[in-house]
Amino acid sequence: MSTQTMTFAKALTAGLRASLEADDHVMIMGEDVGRLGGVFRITDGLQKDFGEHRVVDTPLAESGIVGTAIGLAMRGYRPICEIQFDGFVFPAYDQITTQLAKLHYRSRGAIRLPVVVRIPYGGGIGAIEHHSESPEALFAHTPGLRVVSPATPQDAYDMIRAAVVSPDPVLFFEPKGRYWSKGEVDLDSPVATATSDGGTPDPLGQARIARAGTDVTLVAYGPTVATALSAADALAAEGTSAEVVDLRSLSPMDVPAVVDSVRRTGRCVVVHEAPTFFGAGAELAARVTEECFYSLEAPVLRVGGFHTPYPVAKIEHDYLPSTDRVLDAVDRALAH
Amino acid sequence: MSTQTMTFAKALTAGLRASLEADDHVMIMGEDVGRLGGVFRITDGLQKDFGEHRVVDTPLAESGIVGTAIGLAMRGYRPICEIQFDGFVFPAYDQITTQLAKLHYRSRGAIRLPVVVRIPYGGGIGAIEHHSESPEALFAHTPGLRVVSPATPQDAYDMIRAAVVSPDPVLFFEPKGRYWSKGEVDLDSPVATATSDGGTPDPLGQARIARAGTDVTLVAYGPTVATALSAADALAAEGTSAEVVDLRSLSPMDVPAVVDSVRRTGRCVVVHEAPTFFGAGAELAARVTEECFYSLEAPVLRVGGFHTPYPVAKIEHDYLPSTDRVLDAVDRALAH
Amino acid sequence: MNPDASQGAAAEEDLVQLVAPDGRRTDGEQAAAYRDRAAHLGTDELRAMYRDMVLTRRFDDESTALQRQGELGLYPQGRGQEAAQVGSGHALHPQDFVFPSYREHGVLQVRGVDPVDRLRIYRGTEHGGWDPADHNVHLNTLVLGSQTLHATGYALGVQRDGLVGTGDPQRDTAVVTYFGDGASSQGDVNEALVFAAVNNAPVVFFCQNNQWAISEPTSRQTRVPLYKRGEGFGIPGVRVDGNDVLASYAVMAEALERARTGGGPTFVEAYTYRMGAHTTSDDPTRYRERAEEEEWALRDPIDRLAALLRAEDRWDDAWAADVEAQADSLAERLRADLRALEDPASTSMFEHVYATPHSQVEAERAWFEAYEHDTAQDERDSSREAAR
Amino acid sequence: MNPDASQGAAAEEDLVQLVAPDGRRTDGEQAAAYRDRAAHLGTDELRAMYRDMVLTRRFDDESTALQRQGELGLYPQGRGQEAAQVGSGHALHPQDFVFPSYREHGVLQVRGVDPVDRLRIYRGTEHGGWDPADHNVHLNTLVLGSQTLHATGYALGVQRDGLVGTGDPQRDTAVVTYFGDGASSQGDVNEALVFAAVNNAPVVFFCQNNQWAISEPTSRQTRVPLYKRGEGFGIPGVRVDGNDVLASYAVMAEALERARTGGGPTFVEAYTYRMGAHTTSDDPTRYRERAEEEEWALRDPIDRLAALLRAEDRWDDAWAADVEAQADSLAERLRADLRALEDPASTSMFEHVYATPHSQVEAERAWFEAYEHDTAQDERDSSREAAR
Ligand SMILES: Cc1ncc(C[n+]2csc(CCOP(=O)(O)OP(=O)(O)O)c2C)c(N)n1
Ligand SMILES: Cc1ncc(C[n+]2csc(CCOP(=O)(O)OP(=O)(O)O)c2C)c(N)n1
Ligand SMILES: [Mg+2]
Ligand SMILES: [Mg+2]
Repeated sequence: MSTQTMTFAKALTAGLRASLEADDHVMIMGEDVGRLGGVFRITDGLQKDFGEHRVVDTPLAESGIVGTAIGLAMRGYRPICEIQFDGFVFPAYDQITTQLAKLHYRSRGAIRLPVVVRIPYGGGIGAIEHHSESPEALFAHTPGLRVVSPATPQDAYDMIRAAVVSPDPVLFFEPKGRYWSKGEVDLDSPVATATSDGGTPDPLGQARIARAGTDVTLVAYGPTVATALSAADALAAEGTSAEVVDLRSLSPMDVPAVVDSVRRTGRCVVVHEAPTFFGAGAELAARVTEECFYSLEAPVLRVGGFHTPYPVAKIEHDYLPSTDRVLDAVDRALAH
Repeated sequence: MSTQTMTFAKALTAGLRASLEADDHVMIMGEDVGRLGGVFRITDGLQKDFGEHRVVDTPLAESGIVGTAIGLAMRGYRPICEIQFDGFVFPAYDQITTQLAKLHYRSRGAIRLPVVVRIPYGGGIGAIEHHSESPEALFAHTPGLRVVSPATPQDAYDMIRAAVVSPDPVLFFEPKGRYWSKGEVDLDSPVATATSDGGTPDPLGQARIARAGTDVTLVAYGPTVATALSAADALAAEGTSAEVVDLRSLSPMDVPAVVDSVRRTGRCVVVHEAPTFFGAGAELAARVTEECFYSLEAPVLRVGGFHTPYPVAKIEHDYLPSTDRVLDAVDRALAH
Repeated sequence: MNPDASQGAAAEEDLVQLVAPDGRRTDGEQAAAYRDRAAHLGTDELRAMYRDMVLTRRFDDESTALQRQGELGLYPQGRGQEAAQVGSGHALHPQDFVFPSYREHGVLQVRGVDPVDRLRIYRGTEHGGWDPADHNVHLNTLVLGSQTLHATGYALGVQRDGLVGTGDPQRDTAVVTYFGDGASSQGDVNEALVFAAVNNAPVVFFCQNNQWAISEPTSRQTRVPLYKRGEGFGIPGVRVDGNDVLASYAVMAEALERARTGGGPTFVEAYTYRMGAHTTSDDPTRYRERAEEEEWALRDPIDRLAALLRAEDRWDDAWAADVEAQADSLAERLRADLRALEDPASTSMFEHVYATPHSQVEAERAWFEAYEHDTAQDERDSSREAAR
Repeated sequence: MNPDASQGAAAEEDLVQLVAPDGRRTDGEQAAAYRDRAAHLGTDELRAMYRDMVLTRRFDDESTALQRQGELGLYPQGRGQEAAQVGSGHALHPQDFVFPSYREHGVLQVRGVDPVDRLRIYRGTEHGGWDPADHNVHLNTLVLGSQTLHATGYALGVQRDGLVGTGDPQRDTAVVTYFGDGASSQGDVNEALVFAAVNNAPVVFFCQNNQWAISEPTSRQTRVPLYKRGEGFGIPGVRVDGNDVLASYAVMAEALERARTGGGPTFVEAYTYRMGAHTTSDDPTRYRERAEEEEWALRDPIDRLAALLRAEDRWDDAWAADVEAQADSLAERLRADLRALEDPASTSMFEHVYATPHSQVEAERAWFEAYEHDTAQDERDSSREAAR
């Protein structure tokens, strides 16, 4: 087992490299993914090693990127599209929503579109407008798309490879604020492939218990898993045992895993960076309440962004869900 | 008081006409809105009466329609954009989400964008793909937009006029399946204007009690208000008194009105055509549960579309929330 | 007749035409370069085109009638555009791939897509209707212009597969995408031009300018002839008389060959006319003049090819009668088979949302099946029934 | 030096240039039509342009330094593009309206936008920075190409206001939008060309082709010179030497006059070079050659104007020293005022989301204020503090 300590970013690069190696039809396309290696260097070195043919600098047009990726996929390729920042996925929104999500359905299964759309997302990096947003809920509502977000280097490595082999389109949200965080990565871990007969569990649809606990369930994904874990640390020191569930996938959402936890703890706080209004936490709260109605000691509480555009960098840390705000919510849940 | 019986569609036309009459800077722009009067004839006769200058047939490009409307609004105009069908709003999604929604914030109030985007939405009309969708949640999650949907001819007339005078951008979702339904419309009703000092209630943000009741609260908006009312009729015959709340607006959402009702009834079912997964009902359920935790006898239940693309016409009635499905949910709520 | 006078003038000037409306072959300079492309077409080929045009029109008329009878929810007529579609379709090789919009009944006819399959979408039983791999024809795309990017991407795939410029006509592959004058304004179409040009993709942009986008004349989309659109992207353009099946064939044959041999994309504007309504839901009397329709009726593409066949002694009454008979039986089969189409099962709505299991879909499907089952068994009291 | 050889050749051929890199006025045919446009510019005007270019560059250098010192989160340098921006900016009338992208520091300089205001966005204290009405300059737009549609819409508004072709130079109004070679590929830019052309809108599309879109050379966006892009939409195009301030002025003056007098839109490609990195976060050594940068350094726009001034005896050392002094004081003021900028209050994030009250925002703001208040008061135990 070749386990190494590496950054989240490098784990992604390793996952992309492994995907390019495993299948000739895998290709990377996007703005500046070639010589530059992308503005975050996630594709660093890949064009050099795999050629301009496999790692393609495209014109600056996101609809064009996703739209041509659909055509390439119809011809048997497996394009991995890089969107430069969260706020720049919207020119491609029509292609993603009306075409990428629906062609498998429209063709009654005749067309498969194994397209991955990688989107660095989330805030906390001191950036200007459009560079810190969390638009995942705007995709999870659309049937036909899988929407996932890894939280650890190991998951970055495993989930990107699983996304590439998935026959379904995957919106792959990368918590850019975690790119430089480090962790152990087993580079020999198997590629999780979904089977279409429903026999094996869906690798892009299963939550992970990031920390076991008994008094309250904290649910998070992507960048806020770290926030939830830090809150759990603080709570542990106070004698409160928090379980942390890393959702990993928003569509599908592993509700049974959360329900199982909440049935034990009786309390649930969900944390994400996106505005809570119409956000993923709403879906989770609605579902958990429906299925744990008699075990809940308090309503499911949501900690997230506010109903404002992502604010200027100087005050973004007041906008983002912090450890303190999670603790505040836990206090409120426990007070019930 | 000049009250007339008219269709929902005609009430909208009357509201647009009144808006064009009231302010020279109001204009209508979109595909086929001129001589044809729009594919649903909502702008019927308006170009003839107000001229090609006020009612403008644009090139076939939705991003261009909304993008140029933003520029026109910056120059002092009040454009009302017509999107031909729900499924064709997505090419304009970037302009709506990154520009229309954010320019007021970006400019710290210096720029106001009184743009209305009219979107006929919803199903049940036997149409082909992209012509029956309910994408409202994909807009309500974005701060800076108001998202509303009238359910009656009177509201169609009142809300379109209020939307036009609103200094904020309004996504105006028209339940196309109700276009031919009739109702009384008071054409002398005053235009509800929002005041910026917060003193008067927000006319585009207040729910309406469509029917009073005591045993269960049914929440709906747009096309499903009629469904909820028909369920209430059936329940009444069985001795169950249902209150029906017509939300009218999704952003903002009049949560206090629903909370007030649910505190009295103890049960709540929310009904919309959009898929429930990440839909408006999730937000409503999360909020109502949070605020009515101790008055709820049952979890808030959702009746809506499924997590599938809008299906083919031959089976759309199995997809759409029906009276029966609402009754089923009420049964489940009452069984708790 | 085009509301924009300047375009009308240009139309006549720049138009590639091989057969005049009276059926005689033209001899102008303009078309000289294309004449050779059609020179090899003998009686059999010309008759095959005629047949496809007649069958396409019969399909059109029959579908319109079926819609009136309530058998279809909607139908977009192709009348008037048969030459543009059948001519361009005949220039395709089997390995070429087509990305249509929604009005290309003539192309589907040429490619062999089953007539009933073509109507499933309008009957409301399917969103698609056929397997694209069967005839190398993608499904209809209703979001205007989106398919031009798919076609460009597919062409980039063909290029990567090494199937451009091999010199083997059985292998070299081109892609064509059809779209309308209205769709040309969409950002996607222009991005497709960018991607195609920069990569020299083997794709033909075939724009049918039928003068109208529902109620909007082409002058609302452009102020210069549309065939020029590609030039600023580095894509050569040509305007062909879309009511002339030979010219449509020849121009398309050249564009496809350029694509297959590595010469890159071409923008073809087929100048034609939508003789019918936009769809069966449309009412063209609200926005266009009868006189315009009548003038274009004189340029009917089927009449023109018939005139050519007669003028060149390629016509044969027995053969023509057989074509009519084929049309009759197509119509008959269409009526019967369409009516026989079964409605999909309600649970089919949950199928193919994803290629792999998705818990949300599965949970909802399970709920729905149980609900359907219960409802079927349920004996509700009459008051509740009444309210439904 | 452009990676696409064909473009490099075309670049030289089609380029409107009034002043050669050595400072001498050109006398070629190519530019004859534009020479008159710049003929009236006397020493005062030329010196004013020089001053604006020097101040723009000093602003650029100082901002870059401030970013290195941690006073700015990011800064996109304009070095090398001063002539294109200052020249075109000087052709504007006060009533004209500008829609910039994000690198138009020279245009903002000419329009009088306060230097500190220009940096608020990069300091992270505002998303905008100024009131567009103050100088008829819209805020930066970061979503590539979006602003071209806003500009077109604004121009349609100007047209509706009756402020085109009145014959009164004080009232006739034009709109200009700036965007880059990379942005030209966006659907929005092409839709803007459609809307502008069809409506004959008084708008100038000013595309600064600085050879690079971050790491991608212009050949990744187009295979023909960009100034041709508008032609297929019916919009005339011109390629100007963007390192020649006189040519940039003259070409823009003509385009603006066409717009103001009802002649419709123009597409200007200013052929120039981004001498710096894309932004302070970028590392151009990863994707371009030092030799290329050095070659372009020989065409420095400020040097060129200085050479012209000297060659024509319009230079004066005392005046030049004064310009330097002005640059020094601009830099000094920038440093001081920028550092003095206060951070916004955290609650300001809730302001201006809507122009009218919105219950969601109000509820969250109320919650946040109470939370902030409580947190401030709170004495938590140390273990919890430690974990934060
Ligand atoms: C993005 C989008 N916007 C609007 C529509 C509605 N619509 C369907 S067909 C049509 C007119 C298209 O005109 P054209 O491209 O000229 O093709 P034609 O119908 O004439 O064949 C419109 C506006 C659509 N299908 N897609
Ligand atoms: C829609 C969109 N996609 C991607 C980006 C990220 N991005 C910012 S600047 C840039 C390059 C722009 O190049 P160009 O238009 O030539 O302008 P330049 O930076 O050279 O001035 C990119 C890709 C963006 N801002 N907007
Ligand atoms: Mg058309
Ligand atoms: Mg550039």
